[in-house]
Amino acid sequence: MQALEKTQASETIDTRRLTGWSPKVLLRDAGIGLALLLLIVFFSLGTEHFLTPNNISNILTQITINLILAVGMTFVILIGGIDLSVGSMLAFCAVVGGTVLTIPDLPVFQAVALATLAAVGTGVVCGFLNGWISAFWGLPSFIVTLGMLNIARGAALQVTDARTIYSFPPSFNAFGSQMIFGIPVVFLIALVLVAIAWFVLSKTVFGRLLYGIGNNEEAVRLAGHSLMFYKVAAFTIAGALVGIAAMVYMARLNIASPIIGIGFELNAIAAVIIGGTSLNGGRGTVIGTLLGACITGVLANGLILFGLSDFMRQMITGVVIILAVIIDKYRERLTGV
Amino acid sequence: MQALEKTQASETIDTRRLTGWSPKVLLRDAGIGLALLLLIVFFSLGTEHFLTPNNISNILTQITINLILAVGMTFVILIGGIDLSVGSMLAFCAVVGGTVLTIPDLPVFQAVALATLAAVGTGVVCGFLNGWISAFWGLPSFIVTLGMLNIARGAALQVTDARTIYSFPPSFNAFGSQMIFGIPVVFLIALVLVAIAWFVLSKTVFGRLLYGIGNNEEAVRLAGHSLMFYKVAAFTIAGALVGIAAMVYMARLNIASPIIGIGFELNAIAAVIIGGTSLNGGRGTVIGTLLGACITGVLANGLILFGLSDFMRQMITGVVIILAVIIDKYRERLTGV
Amino acid sequence: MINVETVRADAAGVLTPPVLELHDVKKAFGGTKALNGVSLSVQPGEVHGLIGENGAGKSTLIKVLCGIVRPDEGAINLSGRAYAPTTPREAKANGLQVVHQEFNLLPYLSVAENIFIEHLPRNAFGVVKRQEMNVGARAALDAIGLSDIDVRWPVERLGIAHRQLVEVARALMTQSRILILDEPTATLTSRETERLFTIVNDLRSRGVSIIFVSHHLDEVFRICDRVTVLRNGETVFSRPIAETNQDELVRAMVGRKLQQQMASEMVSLARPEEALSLVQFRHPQSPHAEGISLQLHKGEILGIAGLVGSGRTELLRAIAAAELPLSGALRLEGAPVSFRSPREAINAGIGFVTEDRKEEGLILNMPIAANVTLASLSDVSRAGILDSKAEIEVTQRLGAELKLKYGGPAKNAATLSGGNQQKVVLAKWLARNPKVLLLDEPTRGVDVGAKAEIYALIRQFAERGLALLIVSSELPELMTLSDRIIVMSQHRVVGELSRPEFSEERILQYAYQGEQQQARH
Amino acid sequence: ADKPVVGLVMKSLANDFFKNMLEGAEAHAKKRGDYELKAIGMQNETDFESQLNGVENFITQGVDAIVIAPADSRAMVAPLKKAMDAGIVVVNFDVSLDEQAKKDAGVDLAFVGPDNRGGAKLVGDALAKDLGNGGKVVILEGNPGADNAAQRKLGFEDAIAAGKLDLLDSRTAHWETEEANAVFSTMLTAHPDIQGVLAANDSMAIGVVKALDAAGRSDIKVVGFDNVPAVAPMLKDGKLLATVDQFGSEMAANAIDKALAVVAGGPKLEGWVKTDIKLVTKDDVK
Ligand SMILES: Nc1ncnc2c1ncn2[C@@H]1O[C@H](COP(=O)(O)OP(=O)(O)OP(=O)(O)O)[C@@H](O)[C@H]1O
Ligand SMILES: Nc1ncnc2c1ncn2[C@@H]1O[C@H](COP(=O)(O)OP(=O)(O)OP(=O)(O)O)[C@@H](O)[C@H]1O
Ligand SMILES: [Mg+2]
Ligand SMILES: [Mg+2]
Repeated sequence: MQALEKTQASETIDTRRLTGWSPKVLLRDAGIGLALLLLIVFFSLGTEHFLTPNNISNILTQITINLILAVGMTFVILIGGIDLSVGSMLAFCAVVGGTVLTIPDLPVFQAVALATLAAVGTGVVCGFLNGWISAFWGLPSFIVTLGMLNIARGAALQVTDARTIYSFPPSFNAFGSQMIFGIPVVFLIALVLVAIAWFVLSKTVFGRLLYGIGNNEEAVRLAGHSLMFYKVAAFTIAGALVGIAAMVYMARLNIASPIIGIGFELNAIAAVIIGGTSLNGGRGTVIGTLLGACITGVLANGLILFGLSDFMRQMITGVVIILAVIIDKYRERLTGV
Repeated sequence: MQALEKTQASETIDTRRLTGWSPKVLLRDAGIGLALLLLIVFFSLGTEHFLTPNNISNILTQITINLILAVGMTFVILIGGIDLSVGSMLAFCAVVGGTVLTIPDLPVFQAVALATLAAVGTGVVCGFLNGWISAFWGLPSFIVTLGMLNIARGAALQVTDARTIYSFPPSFNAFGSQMIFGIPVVFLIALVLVAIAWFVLSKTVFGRLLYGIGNNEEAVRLAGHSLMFYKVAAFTIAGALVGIAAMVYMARLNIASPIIGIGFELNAIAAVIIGGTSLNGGRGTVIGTLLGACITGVLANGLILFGLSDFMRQMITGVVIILAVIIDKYRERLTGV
Repeated sequence: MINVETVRADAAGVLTPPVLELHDVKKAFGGTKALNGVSLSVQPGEVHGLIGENGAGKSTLIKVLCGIVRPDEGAINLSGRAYAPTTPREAKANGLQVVHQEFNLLPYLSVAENIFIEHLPRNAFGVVKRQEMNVGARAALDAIGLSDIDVRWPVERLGIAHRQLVEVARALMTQSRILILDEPTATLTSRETERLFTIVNDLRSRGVSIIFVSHHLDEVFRICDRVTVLRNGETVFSRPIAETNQDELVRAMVGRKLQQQMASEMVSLARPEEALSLVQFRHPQSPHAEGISLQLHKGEILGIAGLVGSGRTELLRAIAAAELPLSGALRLEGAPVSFRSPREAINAGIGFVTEDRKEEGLILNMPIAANVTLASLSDVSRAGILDSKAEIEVTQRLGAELKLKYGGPAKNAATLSGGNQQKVVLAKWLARNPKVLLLDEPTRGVDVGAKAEIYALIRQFAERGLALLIVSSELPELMTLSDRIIVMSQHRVVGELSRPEFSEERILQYAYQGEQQQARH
Repeated sequence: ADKPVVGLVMKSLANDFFKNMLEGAEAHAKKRGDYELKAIGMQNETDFESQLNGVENFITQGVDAIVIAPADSRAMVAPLKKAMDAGIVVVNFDVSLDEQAKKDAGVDLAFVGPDNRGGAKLVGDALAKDLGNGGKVVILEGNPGADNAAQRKLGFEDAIAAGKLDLLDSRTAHWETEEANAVFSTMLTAHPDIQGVLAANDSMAIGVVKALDAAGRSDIKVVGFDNVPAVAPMLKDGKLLATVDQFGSEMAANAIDKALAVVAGGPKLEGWVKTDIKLVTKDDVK
């Protein structure tokens, strides 16, 4: 009787918790948001140009690619995996997409559509291979994607013979620096991807099972779900997002080079983890990833405006990465989420 | 009575099993050894110069630094951690050691001794920080060492102001290319480190508890041991080995630059994992690491001799990393170890 | 209500001070009051039973004693001195040894290393004295009658019962003043339990105090000198065993009287239609070509008895396709089937409650509702999009049906006590309405009250025509529930009993006969 | 009045060459004293994006001039156009922007800097002269995909063709000493008859020299590029035949002078304002 009452009382509070959207989970993200706010306040006071509309749109542009990669990385890390190959894959997707984009005599619209298809397709294939090889043989994704890191980079260099692809259609290029109300269009695209990812992860069966796999693979398997499918899907989604990021890269920089993206995987992973997602899988949100990407972006931008030497900047970036997770830890202790 | 007989009987059979030295465990390492052998046979048949004494000593020299780093990495991975900062730390240790080594008017012997102390000391401090920060706050070492990757690199650049240190004592330098019976002395040093690490990990209480922590941290804690101590120790050992590797680097190349070692962490991790150590910790041997380092070294060397283009080489390296762990998986299934 | 004697007169009439005393200890986790005023006192050389429903706070109390959890309020005295351990190490230094309810073993290290993990024998250089360790481990295992495993095996190779015994052996390695056993018998069959009791008696005679947690009241009466009952985190009852009886204990635990359903009262609900049949079915570890053949009818409850390691778990796992069988045929409702993955088995209508809920049954860090709907997500979603209302409804419905004690559907499964966790696992399968339900130790770690409820539920499902295959090491449980019992030994069926033939003696006879036959080969 | 602000965008600050360049610029700023210098670099030479970000940040800050050593000869064209449209004086140095890309974007921008290809040819010629016709050589390339690596390789190839050398192998060692050491020792195993090595920078040349030391081969000639301080002893004892000095420390300062002249109202720069390159040999080190 007593137990029943208890149940009903707590019932009304939070259906949202199930979907990763409770006051507590909000507080969790808010904790990271707080760190971000502190940084913003600090740089606003400390530098002249930080809080200008121009600089804000700069920052948003600058975090776009990392954000898109980090969204994909969130899927992979949530199932307890890791993807070290995104930087190389970015280069591979870009040169494939760039090659299509520069096919002569193709109308711009078709060229861009085909190039997107090609870039995303390349990402999907690489991501699929990452997922399938690690799931089929039960290998740690760390090592499989380390292999892919080399393969995709080698492939990108091979297909271009180490040459940069350039001369994309001017309108494609213009799109890369388009603004709506002072907000870069490419960033809006990234935001849409964040929203979709958030929906998929928190509202769908698919997302639920990704969290489940990150927490306890065996329980999910014994409950009748195919681990293979979900694992491959997570890596494939990450690959597709790399393809999109490659298109954004090309629109922004107007080139596709086989040597771009070196080390991007670490930035993406840092954004995801600073955003509160557990490296062991099963815990985290894509909203956290968004905040994590903002933190790293604000930091990179603010420290330059601050006039710090490059070397000091690098050291401080390292310190802040560590501080961010320490703060997150304290928040976790306080809120118990 | 029966039980007692059984005990005594089994006593005589193989006490080796527990030290990581049973027929099955041998087969485990032999599995990786087999992959190595296959590679060696392949390159011996496929290229003219592979099996010449000169080339063998080349290969041994070339794997030395990676091997030393990988031995340290084995400690870290065995407790379920990872160290992404070894490449940056190598640079930092090298520039600190190099600075000491070039103090004017110091007798060679003192200079080298002091430099070694300085380089190893730097590694120890960085490693200690890695371990302490992750253990004290319970943070994933992935992110802590990612921070250290930036900090150590920034520090190396800062202390040298991005300049290369050179002009080391000629005798120190000569030592770097010394041979004994056609085997590079630096490789012998690495081998001694492997032997010590093997002894520590398989024979001592300290080593067994490192394995224990990798197996089940909580159980080790409940058994009354200080996790802090062992975790910090593992990272500190890894740091000390980075310091030694930095000395070897300087002896071999006669320079110390703040930009060396980029990406070395991934090579070291690859060697450890190809060598059969589990990324989840608790399982693996340093002998496996030795074989893993040999595989990557033989591959890098053999593919050049084979005349493969740089880009193909990179792709094939990626494929072989993955193949090596797949082969290891099959071996595991067959022998059940 | 609270009735705690802090001292008792021993045989000579002299007052001995208690070795351990707790006064009004409290501990809350967030809103959950796990301990809400626990007082008890343990005498030297006494076996002190600690009982209570699932979630009563037994394990939490033990965690307080061994320094894992710090109490919010209350005082603890150890041998008359204030005691407030902050680490397990400190507790050990004070002579407390614990066998925890959850396993704390190192799977890839050897049995010997696990046993000696607290103090690996070492020489002056910190090198492990392996010979000494192995011999010592051997002796320790022989002492608890576990002579058929090699101390150099990695623990990974042992079954769950053997692991439990290894943990006991480990706890016995160090000389302790107080030994705490948290449900050590939950995974043991009667043979192992007997051995454990011999050891407990021996320790008692040497003056060691033992705190013994169990859901088996018969065990409590057999071995304990004194018993303390916890309910909702409070001590309700603490008195010498001789001054109480089963009924009183049960009443104290659940706060009401339980109606006992006995086997004899129940009629078989089996229908003639066949639900599941196995023909020469071989699970992956099966050493015999003939495999296992059996038939299960709709509405029938078939119990599988056997000693530890007889292959019961593996049989169930192979049927559920958790591991793929070697050979043999499977028929479901007369039609031949073969499953290549748990998914196919589940879709065909098989449910499987695993023996190890922590590793295989639950996602501890996800909400209870997510666990309940894990196997029936298509029922609570439309076009792949989850309907959280529906999820909560299902959880509430099943929660009420199973009398689940929980904070709410959105609370993580990890916040539940062991027994309530088991109910969540049951709910997960009940949500699917399977045709055949395989249950491996379904009431492991479940308290008396909940057990009776689960039994009633199992009968209800049988009434609806569900076929149930139950593996249990508790023979009374099997005899209460089953329409028919088969006995397994060494991966074979060595005997079959119908309800009128049920008796513990006969079942054990079959089980041991099977073993001896094997030994002669 | 406010001093004009010059934004200096470097490729990387993490090596001697660029460090010298930056220090040259800083000394220059102090000496002239009539402008404010803001400098940024990148994490590594392939990090185009952060250079792009740097340019964007400078536009935001409203600097008067941007002086840039582009990480990629094509990627930087569009952002620099944006800067010019914002009224900022832009001067390109060190690596020339791609002509075609400039034309496509409608940018007319002068280049102040050395001729990488010419420099490589210069040092390659020195090697060819030393070896004579038919000399067997290998190339160690810089980072594949990097403009200056490509230019230097072309220069080496020019020299090989002109000097009728025999090119046995050409591989990248990513500008790195250790990798050059390993790659070259292996090349030496495959081709024991190598007579000369063309390394696209001095860091790699150092690795090659060490590999030759270890192999006990003093008969093989090595040339490098950049004239970093660490090669002085090697030039001196003949382990390195020659290298090329691009006078990096003056290069940025030069470009800044040119930019300030335009800011002050001077005429627009045009074409390629070539800066000095010089072959450095044994004779040039004391
Ligand atoms: N870490 C924790 N966080 C939140 N609640 C907890 C925690 N540990 C225990 N609890 C709660 O405390 C109560 C007591 O749990 P405990 O495990 O002590 O019960 P128990 O008597 O051992 O039950 P069982 O017989 O099922 O093992 C339960 O309601 C449980 O949900
Ligand atoms: N991973 C393994 N490696 C080696 N032997 C194993 C392994 N798992 C189980 N076994 C052995 O297989 C046999 C059957 O085990 P199983 O778990 O099916 O027995 P059980 O009758 O269910 O007993 P339990 O009460 O322990 O669950 C046992 O002898 C056990 O030791
Ligand atoms: Mg309990
Ligand atoms: Mg079992």
